Amino acid sequence: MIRVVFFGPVADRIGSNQLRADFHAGMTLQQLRDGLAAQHARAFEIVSMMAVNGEHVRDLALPLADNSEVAFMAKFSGG
Amino acid sequence: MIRVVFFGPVADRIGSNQLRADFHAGMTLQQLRDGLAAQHARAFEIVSMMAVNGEHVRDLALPLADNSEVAFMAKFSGG
Amino acid sequence: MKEAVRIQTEDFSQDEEIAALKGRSRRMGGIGTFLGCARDFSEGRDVSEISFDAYGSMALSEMRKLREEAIAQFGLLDARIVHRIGTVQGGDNIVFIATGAEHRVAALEACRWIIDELKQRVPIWKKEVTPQGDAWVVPHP
Amino acid sequence: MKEAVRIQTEDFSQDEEIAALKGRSRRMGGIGTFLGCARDFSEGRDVSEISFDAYGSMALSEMRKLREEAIAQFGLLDARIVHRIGTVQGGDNIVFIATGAEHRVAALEACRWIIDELKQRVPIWKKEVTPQGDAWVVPHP
Repeated sequence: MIRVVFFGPVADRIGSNQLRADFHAGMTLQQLRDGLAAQHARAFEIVSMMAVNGEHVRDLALPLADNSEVAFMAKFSGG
Repeated sequence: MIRVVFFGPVADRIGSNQLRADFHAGMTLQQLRDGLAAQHARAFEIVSMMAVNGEHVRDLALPLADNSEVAFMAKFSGG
Repeated sequence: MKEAVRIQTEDFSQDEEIAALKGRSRRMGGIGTFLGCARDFSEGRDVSEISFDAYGSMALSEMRKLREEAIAQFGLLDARIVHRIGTVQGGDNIVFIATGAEHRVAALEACRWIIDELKQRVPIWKKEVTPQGDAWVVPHP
Repeated sequence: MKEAVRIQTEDFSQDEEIAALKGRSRRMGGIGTFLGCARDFSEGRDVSEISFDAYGSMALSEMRKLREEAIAQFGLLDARIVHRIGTVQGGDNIVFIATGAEHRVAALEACRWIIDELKQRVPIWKKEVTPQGDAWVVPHP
Protein backbone atom coordinates (compact mmCIF):
# COMPACT_ATOMS: atom_id res chain seq x y z
CA MET A 1 0.00 0.00 0.00
CA ILE A 2 1.25 3.53 -0.86
CA ARG A 3 0.04 6.48 1.20
CA VAL A 4 -0.46 9.46 -1.10
CA VAL A 5 -0.72 12.84 0.63
CA PHE A 6 -1.97 16.20 -0.64
CA PHE A 7 -1.78 19.72 0.75
CA GLY A 8 -3.12 23.20 0.12
CA PRO A 9 -4.31 23.85 -3.43
CA VAL A 10 -3.88 20.22 -4.58
CA ALA A 11 -5.82 18.86 -1.60
CA ASP A 12 -8.61 21.37 -2.35
CA ARG A 13 -8.89 20.16 -5.94
CA ILE A 14 -8.73 16.47 -4.97
CA GLY A 15 -11.24 17.07 -2.17
CA SER A 16 -9.07 15.09 0.25
CA ASN A 17 -5.75 15.16 2.11
CA GLN A 18 -4.81 11.59 1.41
CA LEU A 19 -5.51 8.50 -0.65
CA ARG A 20 -4.24 4.95 -0.61
CA ALA A 21 -2.92 3.28 -3.76
CA ASP A 22 -2.22 -0.41 -4.19
CA PHE A 23 1.44 -1.31 -4.30
CA HIS A 24 2.83 -3.74 -6.85
CA ALA A 25 6.39 -4.96 -7.29
CA GLY A 26 8.48 -2.76 -9.61
CA MET A 27 6.05 0.14 -9.27
CA THR A 28 7.57 3.52 -10.24
CA LEU A 29 6.62 7.04 -9.25
CA GLN A 30 5.62 7.60 -12.90
CA GLN A 31 3.08 4.76 -12.76
CA LEU A 32 1.59 6.03 -9.51
CA ARG A 33 1.37 9.54 -10.86
CA ASP A 34 -0.17 8.51 -14.18
CA GLY A 35 -2.87 6.49 -12.44
CA LEU A 36 -3.78 9.34 -10.07
CA ALA A 37 -3.55 12.05 -12.74
CA ALA A 38 -6.05 10.17 -14.92
CA GLN A 39 -8.58 10.25 -12.08
CA HIS A 40 -7.76 13.76 -10.78
CA ALA A 41 -6.78 15.71 -13.87
CA ARG A 42 -7.64 19.19 -12.46
CA ALA A 43 -5.55 18.64 -9.35
CA PHE A 44 -2.56 17.29 -11.24
CA GLU A 45 -2.54 20.34 -13.57
CA ILE A 46 -0.96 22.28 -10.72
CA VAL A 47 1.36 19.55 -9.39
CA SER A 48 4.96 20.62 -9.88
CA MET A 49 6.78 19.13 -6.89
CA MET A 50 6.99 15.56 -5.60
CA ALA A 51 8.34 13.97 -2.46
CA VAL A 52 8.82 10.36 -1.38
CA ASN A 53 9.05 9.76 2.36
CA GLY A 54 9.57 13.47 2.94
CA GLU A 55 12.43 13.91 0.47
CA HIS A 56 12.27 15.94 -2.73
CA VAL A 57 12.20 13.71 -5.83
CA ARG A 58 12.41 14.80 -9.45
CA ASP A 59 13.06 11.49 -11.17
CA LEU A 60 9.74 9.88 -12.15
CA ALA A 61 11.58 6.62 -12.89
CA LEU A 62 12.17 6.16 -9.14
CA PRO A 63 11.00 2.70 -7.99
CA LEU A 64 8.70 2.90 -4.97
CA ALA A 65 8.96 0.72 -1.89
CA ASP A 66 5.83 -0.69 -0.25
CA ASN A 67 4.46 1.54 2.54
CA SER A 68 6.03 4.67 1.10
CA GLU A 69 4.47 8.08 1.65
CA VAL A 70 4.28 10.03 -1.61
CA ALA A 71 3.32 13.71 -1.91
CA PHE A 72 2.21 15.41 -5.13
CA MET A 73 2.44 19.14 -4.48
CA ALA A 74 1.74 22.52 -6.06
CA LYS A 75 4.52 25.11 -6.14
CA PHE A 76 5.28 26.21 -2.58
CA SER A 77 4.19 29.64 -1.42
CA GLY A 78 5.47 29.77 2.15
CA GLY A 79 7.82 32.37 3.56
CA MET B 1 37.70 82.57 13.36
CA ILE B 2 37.48 78.94 12.22
CA ARG B 3 36.52 76.27 14.73
CA VAL B 4 38.49 73.10 14.00
CA VAL B 5 37.16 69.92 15.58
CA PHE B 6 38.79 66.52 16.11
CA PHE B 7 37.43 63.13 17.15
CA GLY B 8 38.61 59.67 18.13
CA PRO B 9 42.09 58.74 16.91
CA VAL B 10 42.88 62.20 15.52
CA ALA B 11 41.82 63.95 18.75
CA ASP B 12 44.03 61.51 20.69
CA ARG B 13 47.06 62.39 18.57
CA ILE B 14 46.35 66.15 18.70
CA GLY B 15 45.69 65.91 22.44
CA SER B 16 42.56 68.02 22.06
CA ASN B 17 39.03 67.97 20.63
CA GLN B 18 39.16 71.41 19.14
CA LEU B 19 41.33 74.33 18.11
CA ARG B 20 40.65 77.79 16.79
CA ALA B 21 42.35 79.10 13.66
CA ASP B 22 42.39 82.71 12.47
CA PHE B 23 40.24 83.39 9.46
CA HIS B 24 41.47 85.51 6.56
CA ALA B 25 39.63 86.50 3.40
CA GLY B 26 40.06 84.00 0.54
CA MET B 27 41.19 81.27 2.91
CA THR B 28 40.87 77.75 1.48
CA LEU B 29 40.52 74.38 3.16
CA GLN B 30 43.98 73.54 1.76
CA GLN B 31 45.58 76.49 3.54
CA LEU B 32 43.92 75.61 6.83
CA ARG B 33 44.98 72.01 6.49
CA ASP B 34 48.57 72.79 5.54
CA GLY B 35 48.97 75.09 8.55
CA LEU B 36 47.59 72.53 10.98
CA ALA B 37 49.38 69.56 9.42
CA ALA B 38 52.73 71.35 9.84
CA GLN B 39 52.10 71.66 13.61
CA HIS B 40 50.43 68.25 14.10
CA ALA B 41 52.13 65.98 11.59
CA ARG B 42 51.43 62.71 13.46
CA ALA B 43 47.72 63.44 13.73
CA PHE B 44 47.37 64.45 10.10
CA GLU B 45 49.03 61.23 8.91
CA ILE B 46 45.73 59.47 9.63
CA VAL B 47 43.38 62.21 8.38
CA SER B 48 41.47 60.92 5.38
CA MET B 49 38.06 62.60 5.67
CA MET B 50 37.10 66.24 5.99
CA ALA B 51 33.86 68.05 6.71
CA VAL B 52 32.88 71.73 6.66
CA ASN B 53 29.84 72.66 8.73
CA GLY B 54 28.90 69.02 9.05
CA GLU B 55 29.04 68.22 5.32
CA HIS B 56 31.55 65.90 3.68
CA VAL B 57 34.10 67.82 1.60
CA ARG B 58 36.72 66.40 -0.73
CA ASP B 59 37.81 69.49 -2.62
CA LEU B 60 40.70 71.14 -0.79
CA ALA B 61 40.29 74.22 -3.01
CA LEU B 62 37.01 75.00 -1.18
CA PRO B 63 37.00 78.59 0.11
CA LEU B 64 36.08 78.80 3.80
CA ALA B 65 33.61 81.26 5.28
CA ASP B 66 34.33 82.95 8.59
CA ASN B 67 32.92 81.08 11.62
CA SER B 68 32.93 77.73 9.81
CA GLU B 69 33.34 74.48 11.70
CA VAL B 70 35.91 72.26 10.03
CA ALA B 71 36.60 68.61 10.94
CA PHE B 72 39.71 66.66 9.98
CA MET B 73 38.90 63.02 10.56
CA ALA B 74 40.42 59.53 10.44
CA LYS B 75 38.64 56.83 8.48
CA PHE B 76 35.34 56.03 10.17
CA SER B 77 34.96 52.77 12.08
CA GLY B 78 31.37 52.92 13.31
CA GLY B 79 28.68 50.37 12.59
CA MET C 1 15.69 27.44 25.21
CA LYS C 2 13.45 27.15 22.15
CA GLU C 3 14.61 25.05 19.18
CA ALA C 4 16.56 26.94 16.49
CA VAL C 5 14.16 25.68 13.78
CA ARG C 6 10.42 25.69 14.43
CA ILE C 7 7.00 25.59 12.81
CA GLN C 8 4.37 26.99 15.14
CA THR C 9 0.98 28.67 15.22
CA GLU C 10 1.90 31.22 17.89
CA ASP C 11 3.79 34.47 17.29
CA PHE C 12 7.47 34.86 18.22
CA SER C 13 9.62 37.61 19.72
CA GLN C 14 12.61 38.87 17.77
CA ASP C 15 14.32 39.97 20.97
CA GLU C 16 14.02 36.43 22.31
CA GLU C 17 15.25 34.83 19.08
CA ILE C 18 18.21 37.20 18.85
CA ALA C 19 19.11 36.61 22.50
CA ALA C 20 19.09 32.85 21.82
CA LEU C 21 21.22 33.34 18.70
CA LYS C 22 23.74 35.55 20.48
CA GLY C 23 23.93 33.04 23.30
CA ARG C 24 25.77 30.69 20.95
CA SER C 25 28.91 32.79 20.53
CA ARG C 26 30.52 35.98 21.76
CA ARG C 27 32.40 36.27 18.48
CA MET C 28 29.23 37.30 16.64
CA GLY C 29 29.82 40.71 15.10
CA GLY C 30 26.95 40.77 12.62
CA ILE C 31 23.40 39.44 12.71
CA GLY C 32 21.09 39.57 9.71
CA THR C 33 17.40 38.94 9.99
CA PHE C 34 14.49 38.66 7.60
CA LEU C 35 10.93 38.97 8.82
CA GLY C 36 8.10 38.16 6.43
CA CYS C 37 4.70 39.65 7.34
CA ALA C 38 1.15 39.39 6.10
CA ARG C 39 0.27 42.34 3.89
CA ASP C 40 -3.34 43.47 3.96
CA PHE C 41 -3.24 44.21 0.24
CA SER C 42 -1.88 41.93 -2.47
CA GLU C 43 -2.22 41.81 -6.25
CA GLY C 44 -4.77 44.62 -6.14
CA ARG C 45 -7.08 43.00 -3.59
CA ASP C 46 -7.67 43.59 0.11
CA VAL C 47 -6.55 40.60 2.16
CA SER C 48 -8.33 40.08 5.47
CA GLU C 49 -6.31 37.08 6.59
CA ILE C 50 -3.86 34.46 5.42
CA SER C 51 -4.09 30.79 6.27
CA PHE C 52 -1.38 28.20 5.81
CA ASP C 53 -1.21 24.55 4.98
CA ALA C 54 2.06 22.66 5.42
CA TYR C 55 3.54 19.22 4.92
CA GLY C 56 4.69 19.58 8.50
CA SER C 57 7.28 16.81 8.90
CA MET C 58 8.93 17.51 5.55
CA ALA C 59 8.81 21.29 6.04
CA LEU C 60 10.59 21.01 9.38
CA SER C 61 13.19 18.64 8.00
CA GLU C 62 13.84 20.91 4.98
CA MET C 63 14.16 23.94 7.26
CA ARG C 64 16.68 22.07 9.44
CA LYS C 65 18.70 21.15 6.34
CA LEU C 66 18.59 24.77 5.17
CA ARG C 67 19.96 25.95 8.50
CA GLU C 68 22.78 23.41 8.43
CA GLU C 69 23.66 24.14 4.82
CA ALA C 70 23.71 27.90 5.48
CA ILE C 71 25.94 27.48 8.54
CA ALA C 72 28.42 25.38 6.52
CA GLN C 73 28.28 27.41 3.31
CA PHE C 74 28.57 30.90 4.83
CA GLY C 75 30.62 30.02 7.91
CA LEU C 76 27.89 31.18 10.27
CA LEU C 77 28.21 30.94 14.04
CA ASP C 78 24.49 30.15 14.28
CA ALA C 79 21.14 30.55 12.51
CA ARG C 80 17.45 30.31 13.41
CA ILE C 81 14.35 29.79 11.26
CA VAL C 82 10.77 30.08 12.52
CA HIS C 83 7.66 29.74 10.33
CA ARG C 84 4.09 30.23 11.51
CA ILE C 85 1.17 28.18 10.29
CA GLY C 86 -2.54 28.40 11.06
CA THR C 87 -4.23 31.72 10.32
CA VAL C 88 -2.72 35.20 10.58
CA GLN C 89 -4.12 38.72 10.14
CA GLY C 90 -2.77 41.65 8.11
CA GLY C 91 0.46 42.93 9.66
CA ASP C 92 1.15 39.68 11.55
CA ASN C 93 4.51 37.92 11.45
CA ILE C 94 4.82 34.88 9.17
CA VAL C 95 8.47 33.86 8.94
CA PHE C 96 11.65 34.84 10.75
CA ILE C 97 15.23 34.07 9.81
CA ALA C 98 18.26 35.14 11.82
CA THR C 99 21.89 34.55 10.87
CA GLY C 100 24.91 35.34 13.02
CA ALA C 101 28.50 35.54 11.83
CA GLU C 102 31.76 37.16 12.81
CA HIS C 103 31.32 39.72 10.05
CA ARG C 104 28.33 41.32 8.40
CA VAL C 105 28.75 40.12 4.81
CA ALA C 106 28.38 36.43 5.67
CA ALA C 107 25.39 37.12 7.93
CA LEU C 108 23.54 39.24 5.37
CA GLU C 109 24.25 36.96 2.42
CA ALA C 110 23.22 33.85 4.35
CA CYS C 111 19.98 35.50 5.43
CA ARG C 112 19.12 36.32 1.82
CA TRP C 113 20.06 32.79 0.71
CA ILE C 114 17.93 31.10 3.37
CA ILE C 115 14.72 33.00 2.57
CA ASP C 116 15.22 32.45 -1.19
CA GLU C 117 15.82 28.71 -0.67
CA LEU C 118 13.02 28.38 1.86
CA LYS C 119 10.54 29.62 -0.72
CA GLN C 120 11.81 27.01 -3.21
CA ARG C 121 12.23 24.02 -0.93
CA VAL C 122 9.91 24.14 2.06
CA PRO C 123 6.42 22.65 1.49
CA ILE C 124 4.14 25.35 2.89
CA TRP C 125 1.22 26.97 1.07
CA LYS C 126 -0.48 30.30 1.69
CA LYS C 127 -4.16 31.05 1.09
CA GLU C 128 -5.32 34.65 0.99
CA VAL C 129 -8.77 35.26 2.40
CA THR C 130 -10.31 38.30 0.70
CA PRO C 131 -13.81 39.84 0.56
CA GLN C 132 -13.99 38.38 -2.99
CA GLY C 133 -13.26 34.85 -1.73
CA ASP C 134 -10.26 32.70 -0.85
CA ALA C 135 -7.36 32.00 -3.19
CA TRP C 136 -4.18 29.95 -2.85
CA VAL C 137 -1.18 32.13 -3.61
CA VAL C 138 0.54 31.29 -6.86
CA PRO C 139 4.21 32.22 -6.48
CA HIS C 140 5.82 34.24 -9.23
CA PRO C 141 8.37 32.28 -11.26
CA MET D 1 7.12 56.90 19.34
CA LYS D 2 10.90 57.01 19.18
CA GLU D 3 12.58 58.76 16.25
CA ALA D 4 13.39 56.55 13.25
CA VAL D 5 17.06 57.64 13.32
CA ARG D 6 18.87 57.91 16.64
CA ILE D 7 22.28 57.99 18.31
CA GLN D 8 22.03 56.93 21.94
CA THR D 9 24.01 55.41 24.79
CA GLU D 10 21.22 53.08 25.93
CA ASP D 11 20.38 49.72 24.40
CA PHE D 12 17.34 49.25 22.15
CA SER D 13 14.70 46.56 21.65
CA GLN D 14 14.32 44.99 18.25
CA ASP D 15 10.70 44.12 18.98
CA GLU D 16 9.99 47.79 19.70
CA GLU D 17 11.82 49.00 16.60
CA ILE D 18 10.06 46.49 14.36
CA ALA D 19 6.68 47.38 15.85
CA ALA D 20 7.39 51.06 15.10
CA LEU D 21 8.48 50.17 11.56
CA LYS D 22 5.41 48.03 10.89
CA GLY D 23 3.18 50.77 12.27
CA ARG D 24 3.97 52.81 9.17
CA SER D 25 2.28 50.54 6.65
CA ARG D 26 0.17 47.41 6.45
CA ARG D 27 1.55 46.73 2.99
CA MET D 28 4.91 45.69 4.40
CA GLY D 29 5.60 42.12 3.32
CA GLY D 30 9.32 41.97 4.05
CA ILE D 31 11.53 43.46 6.75
CA GLY D 32 15.30 43.16 6.69
CA THR D 33 17.42 43.98 9.71
CA PHE D 34 21.10 44.16 10.48
CA LEU D 35 22.36 44.13 14.04
CA GLY D 36 26.01 44.84 14.71
CA CYS D 37 27.35 43.59 18.05
CA ALA D 38 30.56 43.91 20.03
CA ARG D 39 32.71 40.80 19.63
CA ASP D 40 34.84 39.85 22.59
CA PHE D 41 37.66 38.77 20.28
CA SER D 42 39.04 40.74 17.33
CA GLU D 43 42.21 40.51 15.24
CA GLY D 44 43.56 37.83 17.55
CA ARG D 45 43.09 39.78 20.80
CA ASP D 46 40.53 39.57 23.59
CA VAL D 47 38.38 42.70 23.70
CA SER D 48 36.93 43.59 27.09
CA GLU D 49 34.92 46.60 25.93
CA ILE D 50 34.43 48.98 23.05
CA SER D 51 34.07 52.72 23.41
CA PHE D 52 32.85 55.13 20.76
CA ASP D 53 33.55 58.68 19.77
CA ALA D 54 31.26 60.44 17.30
CA TYR D 55 30.86 63.75 15.53
CA GLY D 56 27.35 63.68 16.87
CA SER D 57 25.55 66.35 14.86
CA MET D 58 27.10 65.26 11.55
CA ALA D 59 26.63 61.55 12.31
CA LEU D 60 22.92 62.07 12.95
CA SER D 61 22.47 64.16 9.85
CA GLU D 62 24.34 61.59 7.70
CA MET D 63 22.23 58.78 9.14
CA ARG D 64 19.05 60.72 8.34
CA LYS D 65 20.24 61.26 4.76
CA LEU D 66 21.06 57.55 4.47
CA ARG D 67 17.54 56.63 5.57
CA GLU D 68 15.95 59.01 3.09
CA GLU D 69 18.19 57.90 0.23
CA ALA D 70 17.49 54.23 0.95
CA ILE D 71 13.73 54.83 1.05
CA ALA D 72 13.85 56.62 -2.32
CA GLN D 73 16.36 54.30 -4.00
CA PHE D 74 14.84 50.96 -2.97
CA GLY D 75 11.20 52.06 -2.75
CA LEU D 76 11.00 51.23 0.96
CA LEU D 77 7.88 51.81 3.01
CA ASP D 78 10.03 52.79 5.99
CA ALA D 79 13.49 52.38 7.54
CA ARG D 80 15.08 52.89 10.96
CA ILE D 81 18.72 53.33 12.01
CA VAL D 82 19.95 53.32 15.62
CA HIS D 83 23.62 53.61 16.64
CA ARG D 84 24.89 53.39 20.20
CA ILE D 85 27.77 55.45 21.56
CA GLY D 86 29.48 55.47 24.94
CA THR D 87 30.95 52.17 26.10
CA VAL D 88 29.65 48.67 25.41
CA GLN D 89 30.72 45.19 26.57
CA GLY D 90 31.32 42.03 24.54
CA GLY D 91 28.05 40.75 23.10
CA ASP D 92 26.29 44.12 23.42
CA ASN D 93 24.36 45.71 20.58
CA ILE D 94 26.05 48.51 18.64
CA VAL D 95 24.03 49.34 15.55
CA PHE D 96 20.58 48.39 14.29
CA ILE D 97 19.13 48.89 10.83
CA ALA D 98 15.63 47.88 9.80
CA THR D 99 14.13 48.22 6.34
CA GLY D 100 10.53 47.50 5.38
CA ALA D 101 9.22 47.03 1.85
CA GLU D 102 6.34 45.35 0.05
CA HIS D 103 8.67 42.56 -1.06
CA ARG D 104 11.75 40.94 0.41
CA VAL D 105 14.34 41.78 -2.25
CA ALA D 106 14.05 45.55 -1.77
CA ALA D 107 14.13 45.22 2.02
CA LEU D 108 17.19 42.96 2.08
CA GLU D 109 19.15 44.91 -0.52
CA ALA D 110 18.41 48.23 1.20
CA CYS D 111 19.53 46.84 4.56
CA ARG D 112 22.84 45.74 3.08
CA TRP D 113 23.27 49.10 1.32
CA ILE D 114 22.59 51.12 4.48
CA ILE D 115 25.13 49.31 6.65
CA ASP D 116 27.77 49.47 3.89
CA GLU D 117 27.18 53.21 3.38
CA LEU D 118 26.96 53.91 7.11
CA LYS D 119 30.46 52.56 7.56
CA GLN D 120 31.72 54.86 4.79
CA ARG D 121 29.81 58.03 5.57
CA VAL D 122 28.92 58.29 9.26
CA PRO D 123 31.60 59.90 11.48
CA ILE D 124 31.81 57.44 14.37
CA TRP D 125 34.98 55.80 15.70
CA LYS D 126 35.41 52.61 17.70
CA LYS D 127 38.12 51.99 20.28
CA GLU D 128 38.79 48.44 21.47
CA VAL D 129 39.81 48.13 25.09
CA THR D 130 41.98 45.01 25.52
CA PRO D 131 44.19 43.63 28.31
CA GLN D 132 47.13 44.78 26.13
CA GLY D 133 45.83 48.36 26.00
CA ASP D 134 43.38 50.45 23.99
CA ALA D 135 43.43 50.80 20.22
CA TRP D 136 41.28 52.72 17.76
CA VAL D 137 39.91 50.35 15.14
CA VAL D 138 41.41 50.81 11.70
CA PRO D 139 38.79 49.73 9.17
CA HIS D 140 39.85 47.41 6.40
CA PRO D 141 39.87 49.01 2.96
